[in-house]
Amino acid sequence: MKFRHLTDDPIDMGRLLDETRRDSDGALALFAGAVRNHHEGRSVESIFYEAYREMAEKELARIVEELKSEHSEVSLTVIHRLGLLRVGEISIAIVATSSHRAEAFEVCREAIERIKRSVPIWKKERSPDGETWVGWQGENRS
Amino acid sequence: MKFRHLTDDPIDMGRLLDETRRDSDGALALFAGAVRNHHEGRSVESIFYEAYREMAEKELARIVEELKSEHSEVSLTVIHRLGLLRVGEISIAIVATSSHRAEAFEVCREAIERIKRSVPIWKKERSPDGETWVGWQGENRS
Amino acid sequence: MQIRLLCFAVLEEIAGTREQRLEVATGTTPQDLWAMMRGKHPRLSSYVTPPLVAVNQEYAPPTTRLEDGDEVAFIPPVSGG
Amino acid sequence: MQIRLLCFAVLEEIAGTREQRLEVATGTTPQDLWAMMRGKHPRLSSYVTPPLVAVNQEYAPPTTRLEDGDEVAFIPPVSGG
Repeated sequence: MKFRHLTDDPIDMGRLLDETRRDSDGALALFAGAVRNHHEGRSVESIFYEAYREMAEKELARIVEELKSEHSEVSLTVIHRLGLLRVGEISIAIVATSSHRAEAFEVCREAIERIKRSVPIWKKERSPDGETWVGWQGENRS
Repeated sequence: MKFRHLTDDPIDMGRLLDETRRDSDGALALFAGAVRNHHEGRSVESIFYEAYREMAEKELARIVEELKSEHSEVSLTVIHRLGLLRVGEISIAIVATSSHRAEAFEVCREAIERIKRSVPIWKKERSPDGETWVGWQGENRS
Repeated sequence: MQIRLLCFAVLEEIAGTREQRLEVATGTTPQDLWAMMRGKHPRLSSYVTPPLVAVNQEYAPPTTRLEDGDEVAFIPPVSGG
Repeated sequence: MQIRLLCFAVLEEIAGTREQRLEVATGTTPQDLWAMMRGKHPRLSSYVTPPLVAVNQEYAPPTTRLEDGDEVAFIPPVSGG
């Protein structure tokens, strides 16, 4: 299986913008998620991203195609990084480009919302207290 | 006068993202305006951007400060390029970063709207038919 | 019949393995597999209903009737982005 | 008194210059300066009201009473971004 939406390497956002933009596009909207140094009051040192790779790739492709069919003028690229990321590193980048900015913003925003809802990717936070799988209740501190 | 928001050189968006992001920010929203190859049915070859530099710098700084005071958690950078830009080149880049994405998107979007309303910058489009100052009615084809 | 059961993230840690090949009876559902998981792993005992389920890499109801060769996955709450 | 009048973009092209130093009477307003511009340049004759006005690099009403040394600018419709 070829992975177009998942990578184990740092994301080059300048390149992503260049690859998404067409000469007819005047508006480029980018969203990037970065590992931040805190979450729910805990300090965070790094995050390990894991995925059900084959399904995550399909889900990401499905969301991209769905948004393109809803907004036929938009060019859209999504890439999610996996593995161990330290504070400040980029975990996801989404670029939506269009003739007009309203549509570029809307598609970029909607893409991250849909991705967060359904793509089988998980993060394990490493803080000085230990490790936590985000979203799993209570008993999962190890 | 020192110009922090205006430049005559190409905009390095990767650097802009790095400079705006703090370790507490998990969400990075970027908007970039690019010269597109069409406008109101005409084909466009390049755009010349001109400014009332001293006032444009002050207006851009005022808008940035205003948005920061309305959204105290956000880090915001705005840079506008001036001079002759060809199709595909970036005329403006706005980066808003925050702990949470809703605020990053909102500030990024609001920044471009306010900038387009009030900052004294003008564009002259060059198309195969001639040159046009955008926004000036009728008799301005030369 | 034989199926492949995949567990990810916290569920992989609890199960001690990501992938299991299981011989199951005809008519088995993901819900049945979850009951088996709960029986084996006390940390799951309070989770009566399974997390999300995927069959052959697509979300599916936990009551889906599995077929020979299916790939079943338990998907704990996702947190990508 | 003396003021500096700045014209940008299409107005600079019409005026043939970006900056003019003008001797004007006490009490002169940007509106008066616009009437003078319209008198000189037929391309502006249909524009009875001036475009936006800035005095000392801030937007100001066209009826602002100017003072000695002021920097007045006529701002055609902006199109940055």
